[in-house]
This record gives sequence, structure tokens and C-alpha cells, in this order.
Amino acid sequence: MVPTTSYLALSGILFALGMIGVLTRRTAIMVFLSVELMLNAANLALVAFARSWGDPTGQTAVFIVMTLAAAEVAIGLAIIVAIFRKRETTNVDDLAALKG
Amino acid sequence: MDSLPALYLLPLLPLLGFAVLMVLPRLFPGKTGGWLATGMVGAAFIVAVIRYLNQGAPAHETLWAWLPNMALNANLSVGFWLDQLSALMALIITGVGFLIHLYSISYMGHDPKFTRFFAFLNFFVAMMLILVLADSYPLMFVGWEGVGMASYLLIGFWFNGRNSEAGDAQVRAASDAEAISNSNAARKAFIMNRIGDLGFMLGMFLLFKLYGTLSIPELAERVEGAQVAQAGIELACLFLLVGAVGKSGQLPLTTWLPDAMAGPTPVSALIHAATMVTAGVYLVARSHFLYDLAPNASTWVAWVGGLTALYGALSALNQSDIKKILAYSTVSQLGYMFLAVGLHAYSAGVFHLLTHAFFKALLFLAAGAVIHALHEEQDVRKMGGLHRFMPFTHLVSVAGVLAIAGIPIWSGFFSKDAILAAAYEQSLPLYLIGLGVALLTAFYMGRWYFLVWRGAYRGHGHPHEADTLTKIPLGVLAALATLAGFLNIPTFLGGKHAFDDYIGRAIPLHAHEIPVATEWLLTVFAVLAGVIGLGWAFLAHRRGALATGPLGELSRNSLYLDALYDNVVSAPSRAIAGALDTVDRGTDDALNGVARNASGPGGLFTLWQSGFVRAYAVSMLLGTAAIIGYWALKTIGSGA
Amino acid sequence: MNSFTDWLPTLMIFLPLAGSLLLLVTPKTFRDEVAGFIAALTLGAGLAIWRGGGSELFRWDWIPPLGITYSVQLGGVSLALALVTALMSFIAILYAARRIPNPGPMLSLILAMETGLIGIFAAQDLMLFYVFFEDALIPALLMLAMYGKNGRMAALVKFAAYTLFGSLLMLVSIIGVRYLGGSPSFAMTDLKQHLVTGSAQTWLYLGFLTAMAVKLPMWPLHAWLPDFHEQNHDSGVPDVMGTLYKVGGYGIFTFAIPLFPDASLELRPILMGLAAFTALYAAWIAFRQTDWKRLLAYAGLSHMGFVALGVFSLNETAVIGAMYLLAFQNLYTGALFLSVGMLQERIGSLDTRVGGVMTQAGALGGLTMALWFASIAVPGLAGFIGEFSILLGAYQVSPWLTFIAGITTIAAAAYALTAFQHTFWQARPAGSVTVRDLVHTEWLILGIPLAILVLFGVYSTPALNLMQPAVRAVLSALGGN
Amino acid sequence: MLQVPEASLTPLLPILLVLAGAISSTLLGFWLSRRTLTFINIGAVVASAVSLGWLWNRDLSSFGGSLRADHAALLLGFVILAGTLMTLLVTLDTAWRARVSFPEFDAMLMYAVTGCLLIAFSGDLIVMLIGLEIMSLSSYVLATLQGSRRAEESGLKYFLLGAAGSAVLIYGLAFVYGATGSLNYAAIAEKTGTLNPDNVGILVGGALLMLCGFGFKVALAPFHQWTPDVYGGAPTSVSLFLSTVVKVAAFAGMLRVFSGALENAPGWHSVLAVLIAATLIVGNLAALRQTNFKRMLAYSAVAHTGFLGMALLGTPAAGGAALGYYLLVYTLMTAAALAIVAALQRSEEGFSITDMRGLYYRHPGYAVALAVCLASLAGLPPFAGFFGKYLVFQAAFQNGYAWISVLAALTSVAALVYYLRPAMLMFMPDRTPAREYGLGQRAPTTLAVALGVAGVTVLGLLPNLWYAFVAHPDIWGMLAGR
Repeated sequence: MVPTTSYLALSGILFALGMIGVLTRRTAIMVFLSVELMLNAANLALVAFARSWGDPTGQTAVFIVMTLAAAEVAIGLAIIVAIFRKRETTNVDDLAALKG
Repeated sequence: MDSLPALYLLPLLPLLGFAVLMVLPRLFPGKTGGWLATGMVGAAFIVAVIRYLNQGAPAHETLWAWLPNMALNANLSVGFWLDQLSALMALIITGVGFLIHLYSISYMGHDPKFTRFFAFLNFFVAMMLILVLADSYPLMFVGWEGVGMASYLLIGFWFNGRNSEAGDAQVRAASDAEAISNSNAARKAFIMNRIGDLGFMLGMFLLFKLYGTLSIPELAERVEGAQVAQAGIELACLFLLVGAVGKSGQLPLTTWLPDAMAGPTPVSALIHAATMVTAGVYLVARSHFLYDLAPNASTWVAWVGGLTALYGALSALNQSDIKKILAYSTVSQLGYMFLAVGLHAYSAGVFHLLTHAFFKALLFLAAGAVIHALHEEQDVRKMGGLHRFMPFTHLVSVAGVLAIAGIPIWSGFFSKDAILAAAYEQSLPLYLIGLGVALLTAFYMGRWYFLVWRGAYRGHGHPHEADTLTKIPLGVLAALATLAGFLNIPTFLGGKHAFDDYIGRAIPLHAHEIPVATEWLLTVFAVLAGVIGLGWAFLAHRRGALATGPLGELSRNSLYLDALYDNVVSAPSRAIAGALDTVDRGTDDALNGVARNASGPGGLFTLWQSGFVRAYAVSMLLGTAAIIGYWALKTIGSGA
Repeated sequence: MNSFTDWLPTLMIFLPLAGSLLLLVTPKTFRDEVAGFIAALTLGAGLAIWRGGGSELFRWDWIPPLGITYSVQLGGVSLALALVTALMSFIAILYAARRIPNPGPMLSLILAMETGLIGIFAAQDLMLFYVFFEDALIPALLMLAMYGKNGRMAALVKFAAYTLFGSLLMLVSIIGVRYLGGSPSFAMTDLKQHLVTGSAQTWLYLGFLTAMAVKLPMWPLHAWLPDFHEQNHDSGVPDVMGTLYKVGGYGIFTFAIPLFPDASLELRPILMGLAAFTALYAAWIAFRQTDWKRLLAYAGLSHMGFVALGVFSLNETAVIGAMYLLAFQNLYTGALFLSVGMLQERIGSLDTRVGGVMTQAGALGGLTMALWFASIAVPGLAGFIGEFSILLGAYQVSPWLTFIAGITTIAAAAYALTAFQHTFWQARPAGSVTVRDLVHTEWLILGIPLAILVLFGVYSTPALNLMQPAVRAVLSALGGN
Repeated sequence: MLQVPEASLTPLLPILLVLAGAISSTLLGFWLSRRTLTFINIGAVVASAVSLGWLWNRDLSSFGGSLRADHAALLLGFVILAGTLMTLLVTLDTAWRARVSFPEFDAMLMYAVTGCLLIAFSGDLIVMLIGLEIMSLSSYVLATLQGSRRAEESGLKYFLLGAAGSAVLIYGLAFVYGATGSLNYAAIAEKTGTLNPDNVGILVGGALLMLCGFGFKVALAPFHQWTPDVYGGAPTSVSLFLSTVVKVAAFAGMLRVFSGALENAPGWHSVLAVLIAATLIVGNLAALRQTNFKRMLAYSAVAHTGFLGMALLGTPAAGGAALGYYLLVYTLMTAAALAIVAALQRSEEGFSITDMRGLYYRHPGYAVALAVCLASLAGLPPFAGFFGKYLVFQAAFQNGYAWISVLAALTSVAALVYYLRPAMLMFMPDRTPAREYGLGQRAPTTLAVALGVAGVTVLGLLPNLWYAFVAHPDIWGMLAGR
């Protein structure tokens, strides 16, 4: 059977990809999706650990995290849409009025 | 002796006069203030006389604790000490002081600040009495600086010029110039005294370090017993010498004394001739128990005195201000006294102090009378032939001149002779200087006399004889100047050294053993010096060549000592002050600069706060990555 | 235990604060009277304590879990300083009331500050000391902010930054003193039982010293002082309080010497050197100033150099002298600031180069001169006793440094007399305004301090009896010396 | 064999009360005016605070220890509710000017508070996470709700970065779980003692990741950059809420996790020390450069994160006590200051520092109050801020972080400068026309300000009134439940 470490490796890669996405993507949507990716990396890690410890807590935790992620999507999209309505853009680089 | 009036009355009486006149001047219209002040000094004189008449062992009266830990394992108390020396000084101060107060009532009669003048005079007398009666150096220092303060106030008495409200522009301008020079003179006197005072203080500190007390009687005892490094005593004595030099206008701190003539003439007579300036001599005499142990320091004293005597005499040769001549002569005579005490001939020194007090006060008061008579004219070249206008004053001046010139039977002769004898006994060069100075003294006093009194009147305006109130002190002083010498007739003249014996009870005498023949010789030389000096002056007078004395500019500018100090001390220190000021503001700015740079990073941070959300994400996630990396490295490090 | 006399110090501390709050609600018409009354009452309380020969230590656990106590005691040196503070605050109020157009805020600020200052002297607990130390700062800042001149913001920031820079380091070392020493509380009585030893002590001493050096002030942490005085209100009232706020010497004496005996012996030469340098440096700079307040600032700085020299020398005579000078320099420096205020009121400038003022204002000139003589330590005035004892004591420890400091006495005469002469003596410039002489309360404002200076310069026994035992007690911590 | 966990609702009472308030505003919002709802919510908050008092000394717990109403929870909860109360009072006056006066605003606010309380009451990581997310999500909305460009920008920044932060946090949570095999604080704390090396590695990794996540929530440098923009961009009343209640909750979480569960875990102390040092420097020095008062307060909030964080460096006993005291004081003074800004500003951008010149002569009451708050923020006695500073200095010093104390002392000087400038400007006489909103002085705001100022002063003079509660050492020894 597959060892826990490889699951962790995968989740690590996913997390890294998410981070890179956050750093590189310009549109709010994509940034946000990369964040989701990071969350799923976390989920994967949780599941893997749960399996290695052989106790269900971790897996239940995953469900909760998923729920939170969903809630986040709802709020996030709402905000993004609201902004898009006003400015016809979701390019985060256009939002730099507040600085210094 | 309970019935005797307490010593503190001596300074207290004039001090009361000062306080009353200062706080409630309105209570004293007209000249009443002057009479009050005079009365106070007179009362003090009476006290002094009473104490003198029934004087036994030295009296020591202490009052209250004053300075922490400065006596032996105790706090130093305010206390007064009356022995022969201080009794004599007290008599001089109150006696001469009284006469001069009397004189001033008439002399300052027309001055708008009449009452304040007498307040200051009283203050001076009080401080001077504290100085001489003090039982401890710190208390003596109180009087010491107190008289300095009084002299500051009195030199600067006309700080705004004598007619500052004058309408006439020219008069006003002259008065303003006078204001500045008066103020400067006063300040100069105080600061130069301060330099001396620092020396005095250091001396006290060192004495305390050596003996653990500053009370004079205690010191006098401990000096016998205590084993301390010779160098220590020498140094302490030198420090004290600095103090004495500052107060007595000796070299190198002499230049303030001639300037001090800016004050009213009675002030010059009382403070800058008779009493205050002799404080240095008193200090050395009072500390005889130290100087006896410090031969080198004593030699220093003697030489300072000798050189100053010479300096004063040379500077006096070609002055044209009637008071300046007397001032330089004072410097020179003080030199004599230092010479004497430096040679441990304390009695001789103090004796000269006494006689000098009489004849120099006399001369100054006479000069004052002249100045008054000529309406504030002070230039001797504009005088002459005054003996016709003011015979009485002329008479007393003659007495003064003869006294200072050292012509026999006049007091100066005896005191100067004693000093010269002591000098001859111990160091020939000093003796020669002394003799030379005697000659010069006779000359410039002769010059003074002939220029003022003889010849034709060169001024304009109508001189008038002084009034009675002025004549009384003049007369008394003239009598004293003439007769005081007989207090101390030397043995070879069949005298009994009455004065030496008296002082000797306070200060052990070093009876000098010179063969009578030599003494005669010395006396003859001294007299000759005086006679030749006067003769020289007379001849010059005949040739009408007195107006400009010998040595020309060199003497007139008193050997350029002032210029030297200005360039070497005053100017540089002013420059340094400026530099420091800039530096201080500079350090200030520098610190601000530091502060500004400290907020410089703040600027960086605001730049960093670029507003781009992705930039923020970068710093966030890079931060995370860095931290994780750090952990990874650590775990690997610990793993491997 | 809790007899009335034990409460007196607390009363003396908080009465002014209560007064300043009361002033906020007092109608304008009798503000001055109320303020004066409160100040006088405070002074009275102080005198009552003096009559009782100082108060017992009053201790109340303020914040038990932190071991912070409210321990106050007024006796010896602290009582003397508290009395002077009360007196000068009273005089400052007298003058502020007649000089400042709408004095309400100023009066209450003076009172508020008085509380802080008396608290500083009374505190026998390090944290309490710190609290009062900072409390006094706030009114000082407000005075400057509300009544200052144009450059005040810079002066303000500088003053506050210097002060806090020092005091925060002090706070850290206060914490250190307790925890490295393992004392149960911050009360001095406990701290003295648990001294920190070794090099830690030196570091903590340095931390403590920073604060005190700022408040002494001592070179090079003095830069805030001239600007502070220059920018303050012309009347000189805030400067009086500022002068009273120079508590560094006291802090070192009461707290640093007992808590860091070894360190203070170890650093003695360096610190004495700095002090002597400060004295001379300041005096010399003062010679160049043309603004009376800057001049006075540097003069005060120079005096503080003397105080520091005395305290750091750890010699009994010198320390007594230092405390004596610290107490009485408040009188003459403060009074001089006020006289400068009067001068400014009359001729509308603080320049030291206007001539002949004394011709018309004889009393103002005379009193100012007398105060100057006090300031340059002319014997017979209280300043002399302090300065002389300091120098004498310090000489026993280090002759050369004392010599350097001694030169100051000459420089002092130079700057004081020069400035005085150029302002009050010499000829009045033609056509300049005629100067009014002193009027009613002004006599008291300058006269009272002078009278006290003369009294304690001549008859110093009471003050000595007050200070000498306290100083002996403190220095005994050094184990002889 | 499935056993139902005992689920007593008593310990949840405070949370439920607040939640009730939230739900009621959600539903009744259709019928009632927002003002009424706010009063209802104030009632709910007060009731919840009372219930805290009622739960005191009972030490109840529920869901098998996943939710615990211990002393720490109650004290932190009280601080949170205090902040909330002041926020609600302020919004009564300013919400309509800020154009956020809808029922949804209150609803979101109360949901956020619910989340905050959950964090304070949390007994295991999941509950903490749920609370954190509820709090964050609602605060995103609050930041955006005004709908102005500034608000939207701040909202989006807050949301994106916040989401990333939570992701990191959750990832760390996963690792901690992986290392210890449990999500319950108590269990974790117990296991951290006995771990095999590679698990220790994972644990430290998780701990550090969570530190980053929390670092974002409390705005530790370099995770602080959202703070000035969000606080500056959001309506002032919202900034008030975010900078007090939300931050307190986040610190509550850190207390629970780091001083509780991970107390014995290696590695994170030193990293936290470095982050705090950075925060102190960045926050204070950047604040020196601000010209807008509101934004300056935002930076000062960052700086205060540094001071507050120092408490976590101390032993739980000392640090917890210090934090418990400082959090309340911080809430009071910050809330009062921002309340005044909210009342006197003309637009939601706040006002520039130079505009404050002479404020004392126009609004003496508010000016003095603001001065007191600033003095307290600067840590000048006799105001409570000083004791807060002192306590954290002491906590760090005792635990061997003297250098942090010294650094904090030095940066405090900078802090003093930027607090002093506006404070003193207010007292400088000024003839130019007023540049602030003249009609801002209203009863509820005044009440909030009065609460803050009174609290700051009283707690400064008699710190024991509050410190006596938080000082009890075993409160903070029990953070993890044992």
C-alpha cells in the first residue's frame, strides 16, 4: 500500500502549486481558486495522517474544512461579483488605491 | 569678660545699616542715611576699641553650625576669632572706615543715589570685618567674596554714567562711554577676584584633605602634630597665594586694581587702598603657621611682592590721572607688604599695612577733594598751583607724600625701613628691588605732588577749598600718617618695638639680628632713596618736564599687561564659547538627524506597503516559506 | 499606625491634583484665589511634616500580584525637596495669576505637575517612583503645547523623546532589579534586602542612569533642555516647573546608590568626569547666549553638573552639598526665570543686549542681581554652601576633576555678570520705552526666594539637620567610604 | 458501537445569546428598523456578558472537552463583548453616515462575535477553526459592506489574503494533527511531551505553519500588510471592530493553541520572538510616517500586536495574565480613540493629523478623551496602557527575552513621538476654521468614549480591579484543559 510520505509529498506539491498560483495569477478568481487548491492540499494531508493514525477524527475534520471552504467560496464570489459590477474587472492589480 | 560686647556685633552693626538703608531708603531723606551709616561704623569702631582695650588671650566666639563636616569630625560653625592681628585689622577697618564715611557725606552729597552708596559702604565694612574676624577659612571666604561683591557694586556705582539723562547729546555720549567703562571695570574686578578665589578654594580643599579641618585654631594646633607631605603644604600655600594675589592685585592678577578707580574716590580710598586690597597680606599673615612650614611657597610670595612693587612703581611713573598714579602706587606698596610677609617678617608687613592704610587713604581723600574742587577734573596735567587755592588740603597732601616717600619721622619711613631690613637680611636681589622701588616711589609721588600743587594753575574753572566735613578726616589721617610710625621705633633708634611686641603675641617673631652699624647704613640708603627721588622730581619740575614721566608709553600702558591678557585669555575664551555653542547646537542637530534616519526605514516600510495585494501575498507567503525553510534546515541539521 | 501624620505625605501629594481638577469647575473669577489657596495649603502640609520631623514610611499594597506598593515617606532630603517644590509652585502660581491673560489651564497644569513632583520625592517604591516620574511629564508637555512659542512642536517632541528614551530603559532595569535580585516587591525596603550583584548590577545601573542623566540633565543627554526653555511661555512660569523637574540627582541619590553600590563605585571616575565636563561645558556655552532663557537653561545645566559631581563622588560632604544645591538652585533659577519674565513683560524681548534697565527699574535690577549672585554661589547665599561642599568633597576623591569643575565658578561669574551688565547696566538706548519698576506681588515673587536663600545661606543649621542624617543613612549602604 | 457525546448547552450560553442576536437581526431585519435591532443586539451582548459572570468558577465543558467555559474563556469572552458593546454604541451614531446602516450589518457583526467567542471557548483545533472562519468570513463582509470603492478594495484584499492565511493555518493544523494524532488541545499538550523525533519535526512544522496563519490574523510582520489598507479603507466603525474584537479573538486563539496545546512544543518561541521584533520595528517606524490619523492608528494597531505578542513569549502563567490585562486595556483605548475618529471625521477616510490642531478648543471633551487614549496607547502612567506595557515587558524579561524588552522600550520612544504629535496639536491654539464634522458629538458615542476613558483611567490607577481576575496563575496553566 502507498506510504503516508508520498501522500504528504503530493499534498506538499499541491500546496506549493497553490502558493505559486496566488503569487502569479492576476484575476481575483484565479487567485481565489489557488487558495482553494491550498485548502485541498491541507485536506489531503489530513486524510493521510488520519489513515496513518487510523482514527476518524482527521477525516471528519476534512468534511468540516470542506464546508468552510464552501462558505468561503460563497462569500468570496459575492465580493468579487460586487466589485466586478462596479469596475468591469477582477484584476487585483487595479486595486491599489490604499497604500503607504 | 561677659560684660564685653560680643564680637558678632562688629559685622552686625554695619550689616544692619546696610539692610535698613537697602530695604527702607525712603525713611532717610537728605543726608540722614549717610549719618546713620557713619554712626553704625562708628559704633563698630567703639566696640572694636573696647575689645582692644581689655584684650587678653585670643577670644573665640562661635555661633551656629554652618558647613557640613568641615571641622574636626564635626560641622563647621560660624565663629569669630579675635587675636592681636584681627583686633588690629578691626581697628583699621572701623577707624579708617569711619573717617571715610564721614568724608563721603560731604563728597557724595550731591549724588542721587546717596543713600544706596552708604548702604554699600556699610555692607563692605561688614564683610571686611567678617573677613578679618573669621575663625575658619570658609567664613573668611565669605568676607573675602563679600568684599569682592561690595567692590563690584561700588566700582560699578555709576553703571549708567553720571549724567545718563543729560539732554545735551555730547554730554550724553560721554556719559554712555563712561557707563560702559565703569561696568567693564566692575566686571573685570569681580572676575579676576574669582580667579584668585578659585585658588583660595583649592587651597582650602587641600588643607582639608591634609588636616581634616578648616577651622583656623584647629589647623594651627594640628599643623604642629600632624605628619603630612611637605609638598602638600607647599602646594596649599601656593594655592592660598593665588587667592591673596587675586584680592590684593598682585602680579599676575593686578590689572583690575587700576581700573577699579572708576568708582567714587572714597571707595578707592577705603576699598582699593586702605582695607580690601590688604586682605591678601592679612591672609598670608593669618596663615603664618603654614607659611613657616613652606619655605618655597614663602619665597614665591616674596618674589611676587617684589616684582609687583617694581611693576607698580614703573607703571606709576607716567600716568596722568590723579587717581591712577595713586592706584599704581597702591599696587606697588602692596608689593612691599607681600615682600615682607613672604620673608616671614609678618610684623613689618602688617605694620606697613597699617601706615599705608593711613597715608594712602589720606592721599586718595586729598585727591578726591581736588577732583571735587576742579569739578570732576582728574588729569594732573590740567592742574597745578593748587596750594594757593586749597592750603589745608595741600598741607595734608604734603604729609602724605612725605610719609609714602619714606622721609624720617613720617610713618612710611619706619615701616618701609623694617621691610627693607628684613629683605636685606634674607635676599640681596629683593633688597635691591625694594630700594629701587623706594626711589621710584619717591619720584612719582614727587611728580604727583608738583604737578598737582606746585607751578601755575593750568586748568580753568575756580578751585575751592574743601568744606569742614571733609577737612576733619583729612586732618586726622594726616596726623596718623605722620605719627603712626612711632608705634614701632626700632631698637637702634632707642625704640621698644611696641608694635612688634603686640603683633608678636599673635605671630611668633623672627627677631632679626643685624649689626647696628648695618642697620644705620640701610636706613641711610632708604632715606637717600626717598630724598633722591623727591629731588629728581623737583628738578624735573623745574625743567617743566614732569608732564610726561620716564618710560613714556610703556609706563602709560602699564607695561601692556592689559593688552596681553585681552589677546591671550579673553579673546580666545570668547572664541571657544562661540565654537562650543555651535557644537552644542550641532550635536543637537546630529541627534535629530539620527532620529530622522531612524524614521527613514519607516519610509521604506511605506514603500513596501505598495497597495498591490499580490505584493502583500508575496511577503506573506515568502515569510511563510522562509520560516518553513528555517525549520527544514533545523530538522535536517538535527537529523544529520 | 494610620494616625493623621502618616497621611500627611499622601495629602501633600494629592492635594494639588485635587486642586487642579477643582479648578476645571471653578468659575473664572476666583480661579487664582483657589489655586493659590491650594498651593499654600500644600506648602502648609509640608511644613507640618517638617515640624513633626519627617513622616514615617507609609505603605499600602497597591497591586499585590505585581508586588507594586504605594510606599511614601517624606523626611530628610525628600522632605526638603518637596518643600522647595511646594514653595516654588506657589510662587509660580502667584506670578502666573497676574501675568498670563487666561491662566486657568496653566494654573491647573502647575498644580497637576506639583503632584507628580512631590510624588517623585515621596515615592519609596521603584514602580511608584516611575509612575510619578512620568506623570510629571504630561503637564509639562501640555504647558509647552498650550502656551509655547512657534518652535514648540520640535522642542516638545525632543523633550518627550529624550525623557521617555531614558525612562523606558529605566523601566526595563527596574524590572531587572527586582527579578534578578528576587525581591518580593518593588518597595525600597525589600529591594535593599535583595541586591543584584556582579556585572548585571552594572548593566541595570546604566539603564537606570540613562533616565537620570536625561533628567539631571547631563552631557550628552542635555540637548532637550535649551529648546525646552527657549520655547516655553515668556512669563517663565513653565520654566520654573521645568527646573523643579530636574530630579535626576535625587533619583540617583535615593535609588541608584543604595541599589547599585558596587556599580556606582565602579563607574565613579567616568561619571564624575562627565559631570565636571558638563558643568564647565555648559557654563562656557552660556557665556555666548543672547537669549535670557537659553542662558538660564545653560546656567541650570551647569549647576546640574555640580550636583552630579557631588552625587557621583559618593563623598558624604559632597553628597550633602549636592542635595543642598539641588534643593536651593530651584529657588534662584526659578526666581530668575520669573524675573526674566518680568523683564520681557516690560521691554518685550528676552535679548540680553538691551542696556540700562536698572536705571529705571532699580528694584527689578537689584533683586535680579542678588539672585544672580546666589546663582554664581557667592558666599552667604544658599548656593555657596552647596557648591562649596560639593567641590570640597569631590576634591577629596578626585582633585583634577574638581579643578575642572572649579573653573566653572570663574566662567559662571563671566557669563552672569556680562549678561546682567548688558541688560541692566550701561546706558539705556536713547528713545527706548521707560521701564516700570516692580509692582505689588512682583516684590514677593522675587523677594521671598531671595530671603530664603539668604536665610539658608547664613543659618543653614535646620537644612543640615534635615539632610545630613539622610545622606549618612544612604551612604552607609556603601559600607563606609 | 456509536456513543452520543454529552452535549450540555449551558457552557455555550454566552455564545448562544450572541448567536440569537445575530439570527434575530437576520430575520427581524425585514420588519424592524436597524436601530431597534442594534438595541436588541446590545441587549444580547449585555445578557451574554451577564451569563459569563454566571458561569464564573463553574469550569464547565461540553462535547467531550471540545468546548470549554473555563476562566480563560470567560475572561477573554468578556473582553470580546466589551469591544462589541462599544462597537455597537458607536455604530448607532455613525452607521448611517457610513452608509452601512442595514440590518445585515448587525447580523454580520453578531455572527463575527459568535465566531470570536467560539475561539475563546474552543477546546480543540476544529472548534477553534470553525470560530476563526465564522469570524473571518463575516469580517470580510463587514469590510466590504459599505460598497464604496475604498471599502471594496479593502474587502477584497482582506478576503484574498485572509483566505490564503487560513489555508496556511489549516495546513499547519493538519501537520499538528499528523504529529500528535489528535485535534484536542489537552491530548496534543499531553503528547507533545512524548514524541519520536520525526514526529517532532512534523509537529514543529505544523506549529510554525499555524504561527504564520495566526500571524496573519493578528497582523505580525511580515503578515501585517493587509492591516493598514483594510483598517484604513473600511468604515471607521468597522475598523474599530476589526482592530479590537477580531484581534482579541485571534490572540485568544493563539493563547489557546500556543500557550496551551503547543506550550511544550519546541521551535516556535524563537521564531515568534523574531516576528515580534520585526513587528515592533515595522509598525512603530511606519506609523511615524503617517499623515492620516486613522491610518496611523492602523499602524499603531500593528505595533501593538508586537507588544501584545511579547506576552506569548512569557510563561503561560505570567504571559497569559499580561495578555489578559493588556487585551482589555487595548480594546478600551483603541475603541475609544477610533470612536472619536468615527464621530468627528467628515468622510470615512478619517482626518489628517494636521487637521486636529486646536481640537481642544472646539471639542474639549473629546479632545481630552482622545489625549488620554493616546497617552495610554503610548504607555504613559497613570493610564492603564502603561501597566499593560509593563506587564508584557516583564513577562518577556522573566522568560529570558530581555533583548525584546529593550527593543520594545526603544521602539516605544518612536511610538511616543507619533502619539504625542496629534495629542499635542489638539491643544495648540488655532484660528483656522474647523475641519472636522461639527455635529459628531452624540450620546451613544460619548457613552462608548466615556466607557473607554473611564476604564483606561481607573484600570491605570487601580489595575487590580481587573488584574486580580486575570492574575490567578492556574487559569493560564489550564489553557489546554489540564
